Parts: sequence; structure tokens; C-alpha cells
Amino acid sequence: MTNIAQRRGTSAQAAADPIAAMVDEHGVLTADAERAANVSDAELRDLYRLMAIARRLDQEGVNLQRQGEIGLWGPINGHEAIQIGAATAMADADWIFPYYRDFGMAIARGVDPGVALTWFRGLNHGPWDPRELRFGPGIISVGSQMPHGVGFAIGCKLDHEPIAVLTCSGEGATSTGDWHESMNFAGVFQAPVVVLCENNQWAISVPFRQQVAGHIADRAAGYGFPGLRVDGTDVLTVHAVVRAAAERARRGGGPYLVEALTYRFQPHTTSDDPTRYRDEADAAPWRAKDPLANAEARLRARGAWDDAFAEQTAQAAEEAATNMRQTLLNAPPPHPGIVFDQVYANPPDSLLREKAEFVSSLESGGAE
Amino acid sequence: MTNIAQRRGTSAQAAADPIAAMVDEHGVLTADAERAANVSDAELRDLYRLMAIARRLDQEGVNLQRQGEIGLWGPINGHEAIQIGAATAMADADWIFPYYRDFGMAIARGVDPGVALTWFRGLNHGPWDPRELRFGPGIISVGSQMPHGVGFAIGCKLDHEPIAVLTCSGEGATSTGDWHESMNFAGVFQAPVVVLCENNQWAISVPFRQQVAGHIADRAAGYGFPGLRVDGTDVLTVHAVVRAAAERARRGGGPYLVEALTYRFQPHTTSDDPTRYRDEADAAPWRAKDPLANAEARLRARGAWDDAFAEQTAQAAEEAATNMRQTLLNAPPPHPGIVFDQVYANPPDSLLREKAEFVSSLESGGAE
Amino acid sequence: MTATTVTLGKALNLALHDALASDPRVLVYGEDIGKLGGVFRITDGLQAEFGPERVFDTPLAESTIAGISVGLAIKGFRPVAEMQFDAFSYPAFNQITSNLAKYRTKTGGTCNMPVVIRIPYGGGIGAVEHHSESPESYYAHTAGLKVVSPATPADAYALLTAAIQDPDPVIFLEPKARYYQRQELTLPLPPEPLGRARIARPGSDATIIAYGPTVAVALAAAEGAAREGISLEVVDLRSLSPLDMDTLTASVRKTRRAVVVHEAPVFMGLGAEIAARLMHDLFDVLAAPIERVGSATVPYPPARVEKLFLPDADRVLEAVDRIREY
Amino acid sequence: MTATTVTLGKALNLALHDALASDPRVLVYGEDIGKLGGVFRITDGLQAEFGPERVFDTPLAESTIAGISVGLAIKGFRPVAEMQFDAFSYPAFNQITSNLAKYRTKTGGTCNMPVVIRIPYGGGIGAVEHHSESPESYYAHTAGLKVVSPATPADAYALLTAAIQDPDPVIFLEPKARYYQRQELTLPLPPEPLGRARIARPGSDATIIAYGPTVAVALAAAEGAAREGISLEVVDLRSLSPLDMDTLTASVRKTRRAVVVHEAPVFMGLGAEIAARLMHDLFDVLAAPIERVGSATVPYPPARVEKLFLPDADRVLEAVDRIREY
Ligand SMILES: Cc1ncc(C[n+]2csc(CCOP(=O)(O)OP(=O)(O)O)c2C)c(N)n1
Ligand SMILES: Cc1ncc(C[n+]2csc(CCOP(=O)(O)OP(=O)(O)O)c2C)c(N)n1
Ligand SMILES: [Mg+2]
Ligand SMILES: [Mg+2]
Repeated sequence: MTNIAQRRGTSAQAAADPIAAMVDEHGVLTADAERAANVSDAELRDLYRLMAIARRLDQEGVNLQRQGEIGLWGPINGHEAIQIGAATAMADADWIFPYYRDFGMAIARGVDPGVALTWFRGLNHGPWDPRELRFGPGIISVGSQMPHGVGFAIGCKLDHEPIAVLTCSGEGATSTGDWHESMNFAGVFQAPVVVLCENNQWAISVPFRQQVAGHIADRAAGYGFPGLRVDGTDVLTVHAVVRAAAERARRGGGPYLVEALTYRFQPHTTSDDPTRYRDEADAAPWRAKDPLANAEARLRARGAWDDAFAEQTAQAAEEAATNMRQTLLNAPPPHPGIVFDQVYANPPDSLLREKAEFVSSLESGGAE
Repeated sequence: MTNIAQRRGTSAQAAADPIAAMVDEHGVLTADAERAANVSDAELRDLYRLMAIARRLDQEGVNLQRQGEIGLWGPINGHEAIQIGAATAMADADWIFPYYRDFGMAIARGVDPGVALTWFRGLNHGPWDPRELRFGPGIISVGSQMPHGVGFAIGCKLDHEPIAVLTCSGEGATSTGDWHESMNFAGVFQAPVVVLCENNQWAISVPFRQQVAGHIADRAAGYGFPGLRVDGTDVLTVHAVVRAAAERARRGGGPYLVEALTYRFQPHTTSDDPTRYRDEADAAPWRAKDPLANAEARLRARGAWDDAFAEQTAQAAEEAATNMRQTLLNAPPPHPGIVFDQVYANPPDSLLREKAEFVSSLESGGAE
Repeated sequence: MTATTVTLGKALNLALHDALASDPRVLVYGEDIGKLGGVFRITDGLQAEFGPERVFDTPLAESTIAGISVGLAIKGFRPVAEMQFDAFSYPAFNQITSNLAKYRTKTGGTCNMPVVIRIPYGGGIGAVEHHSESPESYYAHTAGLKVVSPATPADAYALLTAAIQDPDPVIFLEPKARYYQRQELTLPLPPEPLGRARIARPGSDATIIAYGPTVAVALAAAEGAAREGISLEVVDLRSLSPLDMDTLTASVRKTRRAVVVHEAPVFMGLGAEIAARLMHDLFDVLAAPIERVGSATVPYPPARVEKLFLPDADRVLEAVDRIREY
Repeated sequence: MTATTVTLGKALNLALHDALASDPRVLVYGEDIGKLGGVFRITDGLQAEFGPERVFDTPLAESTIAGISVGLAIKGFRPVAEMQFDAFSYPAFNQITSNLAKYRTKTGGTCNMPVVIRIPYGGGIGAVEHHSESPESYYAHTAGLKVVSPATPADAYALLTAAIQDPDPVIFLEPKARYYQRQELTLPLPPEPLGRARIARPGSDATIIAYGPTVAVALAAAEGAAREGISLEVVDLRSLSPLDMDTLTASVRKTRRAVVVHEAPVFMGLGAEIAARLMHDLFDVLAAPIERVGSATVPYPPARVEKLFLPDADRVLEAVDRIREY
């Protein structure tokens, strides 16, 4: 019986993984890989601009929550490089299946920020048409978006279309059964999927080491495909690595896991009080790794940073914040009847009757 | 940020794993390890005897099903070395959380075979008291026994008791969310658990390569503990490796995954028709690896095999089969009222009333 | 288009076949549904005919079997996923309730979910635990799903066809104990619109409301009652969510008496909703309270005693006696 | 033992505290229940006092949170596990229904399962989806579980204490919108035996049956009705499975009219079982059909419109009008 020796040799495989070779021991793009990735100064500036806008809008999200205009906000501070780097790495025809915190991805993908926030204003459960921007809804039931992305990717393969799918989650989500089952499906069906884990070290109050046994990137080997841990505070690294993994997927290379490390600098959401469970000092080593400062340093090193750019960017971010607020505050409240309309494409008569009664009782002031 | 470099070094860890060093590249105990394991000839004969009995009883299970005495039988043919080797490797105070196919473990652990079969005769859902033999019920909802074993193991750790827990499943079960979640819990809580995967290459009609992406033993590294693939047709290997893993767990060494390779020589259950999905030829390479023949060869090599032993063993197996049949056929049918009694330790009045009505309607012949 | 006698199981198989043949976007998948053809052979021959890209085995993971159907639906497929047995749909419960049932709402009504989850259900087959459950209450209570169960080969074909064509998620409950029930059919039958109950037998003295596996029980009871000169009307729900209250109300308005029969425990079973509604809507019409016949409030019992817990014609007739004597 | 004013949330916290203090086998665990004290602070301070071996955070995996409770119970612990929100108990559905509820049966009555699964439930808090559901029907329909929900700080303490002491699995549903409701209590209260409803307000013209979050709604309705000279009796179920039919029947026998109020969709909600039973058992007594007030047959709506779907005193009073005018 030679089965025992038949192992696919995961370490050999890792060594043979050209994507792994793109990063150094700190998970940062090597100089060679940076050259090969060929991200122009203009493109890098675009990434920076998107990150700066994302950060400003994120802050505005916090403000809006404090002002009572939205019910909840889950800050993305610390995730800018991952979300902007990864979302922009996907081709237009590619798909992204995000999780609730992927606001940065949403705006990079073209979702109107003010519209995105109507979700947290309680006007709806999800304000965009996924097919319009090839961007799924922000899933809240942790980990449960994974099978959607993998299923979609299997569909792309069945359709023989060169489409790659990015599925996103936090590191806490890797503890869920759905995460594992999907990883296994991805491997078994060799689905064209890039599995992105935004490891911000915390799942609400639970730190990484109490959440995850072993290491996330290491788990990919157990599913027969490569996994790579990268510096999630460096937008260029995330962008280049995810782009390479997506290309590989489109070429039929199968799934790839990217674990991007960063830190959740803010509370889990505006409802959270991190002083109960972590020290400010915990964040200290990460402060030096701010995604925006990192990107700025890269631009400066390239000589692609100047005051005019900085100013334009700040202005663009400010404008975006104003627009977001305005769009949000102008968003009309939903007609309650829509709650009935959205459930089924082919609603049962009984539901139509229920709606009619509901609406007429509203109109007669009955239900209120 | 040195996090990236902080990896626990899974390959380094594997190299440092003294249990992994016990087996050769075929997953078979090395001569050195065999000496160190110090399993006496008498003990090896006991293992053989249990396996022979298990095989004979397994055949009797098939017979009884064909004769309509039980509704279903899930043959263990091919699993004898794993089940007997592993069950006997656990100390008396240790616990085993089996799955439905672990009949060999049950009898090794002391469950009366005829009583065990009352389950498949439809007399009950599980005929033994787990605490009596420290042997859990045979769980049918695939993979869902894993959290029970890990939970119990966490309990042992909380109680500071040197108890190891063996949790068992097939390879199909590794696809379930519960398997993964439990592996992660085991790693996070450093639970004293030996996770045994009885990889018989088939989950009903689905072959290993369509079931499992990557390799099962490789997955342990992703949870931060070691995993080892062993020859599941060699009882001595399984016994020695599981024993070492259990000792390690009792000493606080944490979880260990053992993937034991074998082949399901028989149909999934007596309801199954494998001719629809596999060729007899598939089994051919495995035929040479029959667990009983393997053990006999080991005994012969030690000069511990003789005709008297062979005959005594065959006779013991025959007797066991007769006893099993007799016990089974003599088992009294359950009083239907017991179905009410077993649900709650503290049953609601309403259920007691329901039972009373049910019983009185039975007695008046009403419900039939 | 000639009449043939088919079993309920075969009718399901033919419906899947014809759906695969007529719509290239239909996919069939689940555990052991490929070469094996499913443990009940409902998918027999489909992989051989339509290939392993359209009919495929999955790993053993019900949550993700349900979960990929969401992604595949967005990609424009019409997934028909099988859960091997009733209780093995429970690992998929979160995907079904939190995602499948709510995805259209979550996407502002933009993403339809034309997904069918097929589940063999019910008992009486002498099986071990977890293989004989009646999970319909769980799904019927979940807004966003449609829940259907056929009781005859004709409906098996026509309702499964409609379920696959429907743009919304359908939990399709197959009465596994009736897979071998036969009927002469002229196929293909037109799809049967979801949501409509069927008068399985007209009658006037009382209405027996049943679905799936208990329709045959109700018919047997009606047969027995007829011998005693009692005329029972049998309504086969077919759709468990929504309920066809028009048909139910019309029948019970006429008979003024009703019994609901299902295998699930009476407590919080579908009979609760039906009884509550009928007694509410026909409060002044009813001559007797609505009776419910179902299982006791216990986990599904071991095979040896299961028959004592399952509804049978006698228990239905006792209930009929109670309401006729009321 | 002096009287203090505590919130419902604090009463739960004190019950957990006292259980941990009095029984060394009690364990408390779940997501974020340690240092954070739970997202609602129900476990506040417990880890600090009882240490991380008895009060601990788990990884984010509800199925295994429920699943380890089975193993820990066999090991002789009394696990009290928290699901962070209602809909996040769904990933644990298989462990709860297939294992926890059936384990005693599966082991021939030998292994008790003294496990409490705490679940904050219900809506009205302006939350995003999955945070406002009412899953009680799912659990109440599952034989082998007991399902409990307190409506007052006193009951929160007394019922949680009893649930932890009970040898069987209890799904303990906490009305999260009422965590801040206050009451003056003299603690420790004796445990309140599970299975008994409570007359929250005596009355004579109709019975309002409520539980958890809707008890306050029912009381407000009764208050409003009283101003118009109508006397409503409010029954707080406390136990959703089993139901205390004796108390319910006695009340409705007296009032001859009843309304059941819950936040869950009316369709297959607990009101169905209650209405079906009361109309069955009191068929000749009732002066009007039992009314049910609950949510529409839709996924829980977005925060901005949720109030329109939740039962309020006006909707209860409209239902009362309907049955009084009947
Ligand atoms: C199934 C489920 N369980 C629990 C929750 C509550 N919850 C929301 S976010 C969260 C932590 C998630 O952590 P992680 O995956 O690391 O993502 P992050 O929020 O850090 O970006 C928890 C427990 C949930 N939303 N879904
Ligand atoms: C959750 C669940 N899904 C499906 C089944 C049906 N089923 C019973 S055994 C089995 C295959 C299990 O294969 P494996 O884990 O390899 O164990 P083996 O039977 O080969 O020993 C399946 C699909 C089940 N029992 N439980
Ligand atoms: Mg995180
Ligand atoms: Mg197997």
C-alpha cells in the first residue's frame, strides 16, 4: 500500500508556490515582486486615495452613529490596506463576497457610501444589487458567506468562465463550521476562489490566540491548496498577492488562502467597549504599521508623494464624507409594505393579502 | 511586527514529535518503536483474539440482518485493527466517544455484543450506560460526536484528572463543520483528546478524493497540534501510536490526531449496493492488507502463533457469535411507555399525563 | 405520452430528469446522489445521462450543501440539493433560515433564490434514529421559504417540477415511506402551481386534513368510515407553507368537523396552525373542536415501537368518533 | 437579604453568580462572556470572581459551544452556555435538536443533560438583522428540551436558578429588550419550578396570554383597557414548553375570551398551539375565537419599520375589541 506516501507534499507545494515567493519573512512584498507587480505610481496613488477616503468615511460613520443618525457602525480602521488592496485586485468581472466589516471593499467596488450606510440606518437589510457591482451583501451571520462565495466560484467553473471570486471574513470566522466546510469544498471542486482572512487579532473581545488554534494560513495545506500570511497593513502587498491569487484562480489554478494581518484599532462596533478587555498598550506595536502611513511611505520612497496630492486627497475624502452624509440623510424611509415585497419573487396570495391588510391598517392608523 | 515570524513552525513541530518517529514511511511501527512499545506476545494474542471475535461477530451481524433479526448492520470488516488497537490502547479511566461503526470498540470496551445489537434491532436508540464503561453512545449524525468528546476532555482538564479521551469518526466526517470546530476547540483549550479518523476510503459511495481536499493528518498542523497517518490495518501500530498519544494527552501534551488508513471491504451497511459505485478491483490493493492476516503474520514472526491458539480463537469467536445471537434474540421488547420515561430526568406533568393516556389507550387496544 | 405506472420515487426521478433535460441551468447535487443515485435511488441514472458537472456528489457537509446553493443561484443556476434524511437537514439550518430564506430580502429584492432543498422525511420504515423525523414545523415557521410535500406520484412529479421552476426557495419534503406507492400517469404532467391543496376524496361528514405520508392514512380511514356509512372528505395539503386556507375553509365549512393528521409531534406541529385558523375562521360554523392526531411529545421512538406512535387509520377514526359524538 | 432594585439583566447576572457560588460544577461559557461580560453584560464580573476555568470565552462556533455542553454534562458539570443573539443559535441547531435534546433517550435514560442554553431574543432594539428574532417555535417543537422565558427581574432570577438546577436541557430565552426593566427584589429568591405560568394581572373580561417581551405589552394593554372599564387578565407563560395548560384553561374558562401575543410570526408561532388547545379544550365555553397577535409572515424587518410589525398595546386592544364585539 503506497497511500501513505501518496501525500501531496504540502511543504514541497508551498515551496513551489510562486505567490508565496512574492513576500519576505515579514509578509511584505519583496522588491523583485514589487517590480514584477508593476503597480504604477498613479495606481499606487489611487490606492492611497481610496484608503484615505475609506478612513475618512469610516470616521464619518462613527460620527453619524454618535449623532444618532445610524444605529451601529463597525469601524474599518486598520483594515484599509486589506480592503482597498484586495477589492481593487479583482477584475471587473470577478466577484466579491464580503462580510459585514467590508465597507472599504464596498466603496472600492463602487457602492455609493451614503447608500451603503442606509443599512446601518435601519432602512433596509442590504441596499445594493449584488449583480450590478459583482459584490455580494455584507453577511452578518459569521462565516456563513463562505459557502456562497465558494458556490458561486463552483458555478463559474461549471460555466467555464474565467472569473475569480474573493470571499472575505475575519479571523474569528475561521472558527465556524461553514468556513471549514467551504475550504474543503473549494479544494475538492478546485473552485476559482481566493479566500481572504482579515485577521485583525480580535473577534469582539476574544484575542487571536484564544480564537484560533494553530495558524490560519497553515490550514490551507490541509485542504490541499496554498495559504500565505501577508502584512495586511501594506496595501501594495495585499493588492499584488490577491491579484496574483485571482489570476491563478482564473487560470484554473484552484483556491488560494490569503491571511492578511492587521489590528482592529477601534472598538468592534460603536456598541463595544474595548477598555473592558484590552489595554491600549496591546495596540502599540501595531501603531507603527498604520496602513495609510505605510502607503504614504511607499509613495514617498517612489517620489510620488507631494503636498498637492496630499491636499487633493484630503479634500476628496472630505467631499466624500459630506456626500455620504447627505445621501444618507436624504435617503427616503422605506415604505413598510416593501418588507412584504422583498421576500419572494413569486409571493403567495396569502402574503399579498397579509400585506394589503397591513397596509390598510397602517393607513387607518391602526397598527400604530 | 514580528507576528508573521511567530508561527509555531508546524514542520519543526512534526519533526520534534516523538510519536511520528514511531512509524516508518508506510505508517507502520518501526522495529525500534515496536520494541519500545513492549507489547508482549500474550498481549498481541489478546489483540488478535479480539479482532477475530470482532470479525466473526461482524459477520454474524450481517447474517442476523439477512435473517431479518436486525434492521440494519454496518460492517466493520477492515476496521478491526483500528478499533481493537485503539480501544485497548485507552486506559480504563479514559473515555471513548465512538461513531456508529465502532462496534469493535464497543466489544473491546466490554459492551455485551448481543446487547449492542439491540440497537439495530430497533429496541432502543442506545443500549449501554456510557458511564459504566466510559464509552459514549454510537453517534449517527455524522461528526456531531466530536464536540462531545472534546467537551468531555475539556472537563477532564478542568477537573485536573489525568484522563485521555478518544473521539472517533470516519473520513467523511472530517468534512463536517463540527469536526473542524472541535479540532479548533481541542487546540485552543489544549484538551487531552486523541482524535481518531478511521479513513476507510469511502463515505457510502463517495471516495476519499471526492470527499477530502488535501489530507486529513495534515490538517492537525493547522490547529497547532500534531497529526499522523498510520497503517490502520496493523493492530500493533494503531495500538502503540494511540497509546502514546493518550499518554501524551494525559501528561498535558494536548490533542493528537491519528488518521488510520484502511478500506471498507463491505458495503456501507446492509442496505447499500456498492456495485453501483465501485469496482471490486478498487479493493484489490487493500486485500493484501487484511488486518487479521497482518496480525497473524506479526504473531508468526514472533513465533507466537500456533494451531492451538488459532483453534481456540476460532472457537472463542464462534461461541461469542452464538452468545450474541442468543442475547439478542432473548432481549425483551421495550415497553412502549419507556419512550416517555427516557426523555427527561424531571419530566413535566404534561408528559406524564401523555404517557398515562398512551399506555391506557395501548391497553384498551386503542392505538393499535 | 403514454400512461405508465410509476412509483412516487420514480415520479420524482422523472421530474428531476425532465427538469435537467429542459433547463440547462438546473443542477442536482448532494451526498451520494451521483453514481449511487441516492440512498433511495431518486437520482438514479441522472449523473450518467447529464454528466458529473450537472449532477454531482458533494462532501458530507449539509450546511455548505445548502450554502453553495445561494452562490449558485446568484450565478444563475437552479440548484436542486438533496439532504439525505430529515434530521440531516439540521446542520444546514442556519444556511437555510439565515441565508436562503432571507437572501432576497437582504439584497433588496434583487437576487432571487430558485433553490429546491429536497428532504426525504417521515417514519415508519424501521430505521435507526435521525432517519424518521418530520421537520416541517421548523421550515414552515421560517418566513421566506415555501414548504411542499407530495402524497401521490402525480403530485410528486407536478409539484417538484413547479418547485424547480419557482423563483423562490422551496423545501421539498418527500414522504419516504411512500416512495414505492404506485399510480398510473401520463407524463409529462404539467407543473402543479404551488400553494394549492387538493381534495383527495370528497365527503360530507368530516374533513381529514393530511399531507405527505399521512394522506394514505387519511384515505384508509375514510375507506373504513365509508363502510360504516360515514363520509369523510380528505384534503391533501400539498403546500405546508403557505397553507391553502381557501380550500381548507371551504371543506370544513361544509363538513363542520375536522381532524388534522401528521406524523410530527402534535405539540407545535402543523396541526396547531391549521386548527387555530379553522377554529378562528369557522368559529360559528364548527360542530366540534378540531382534533389533531400526531406523535407524542417525545423524540422519534425506536423502530420496534414506532408504529404505536405514528398515526394510523384507527387513531384517525377514534378522533372522528370524538368529534361526531361531540 | 435586603430589598434592592435590579434590572432583569442584573437579576440574570445575580442568578448566574449565585449558581456559580453555590455549585462548583456550574460552568458559564460562550462568546465574549469573560472579560467583556457578554455583549449585554449579563456575565459581568463573573470571570473576575470565579476565574477563567469556570467562566470562559470560547471560539466563535455555536455548534460546538452547544456540543461541548453534552460532553461536559457527562463529565458531571452543569454547563450554562450563551448564544450571543437569537439567530446565532441556528448554527447550533443540530447539536441542540439531534444531540442535546435526545442524549438522555439515546443513553437509555442514563445520562442526564443538565444544560442551560441562554439566548437573548426578540426585537425592538433597533438592531441589524439576525439580532431580533424569536426562535421559540423551533425549540418548543423539539421534544426533549424545556423552553423557558422570564418577563420580570424576579422570574429572571428564579427561573434561571431553576433551569440551572434542572437535570434536563433548558433553552432559556431572555427578552433582550427588557434587560433594563426594573423591579425591587429581596434576593436570593427561591427557584421557581419550571412549567408554571403566572397570573401577571388578574381580570375577568378576557385573557391576554404573553411571555417574555410581550408581557409588558399585555400589561400596558390591560392598563389601557382598564381605563375604559374593561378588565383583562394577563397570563405570563414563563414556560413555553411544556405549556401550563391548567393555568391557561382556568383563566380562559373564566374570561371566555383570549388573545395570544408574541413577537414571532403568527404562522406556526406558539400562539397556534395555545389557540388550538384552548379552542379544543374550551370549545363550549368560549364566547369568541382566540385571537393571535404577532409578526407578519416575513423575515424580521429593518429597524426603521420594526415597530410596525411588533405587537403593541393598540394591536392587542384591537384584538380584544374584535373578540368582545364578537
Ligand atoms: C454566527 C454568529 N455568531 C456570533 C455573531 C456575533 N458576532 C458578530 S461579529 C463577531 C466577531 C467576529 O470576529 P471576526 O470574524 O474576527 O471579524 P471582525 O469583527 O474582527 O472583523 C461576533 C462574535 C455573529 N454575527 N454570527
Ligand atoms: C449529518 C449526517 N449526514 C448524512 C448522514 C448519512 N450518512 C451516514 S454514514 C455516511 C457516510 C459516513 O462516512 P464516513 O465518515 O467516512 O464513515 P464510514 O461510514 O465510512 O465509516 C452518511 C453520508 C448522517 N448519518 N449524518
Ligand atoms: Mg477579527
Ligand atoms: Mg469512510
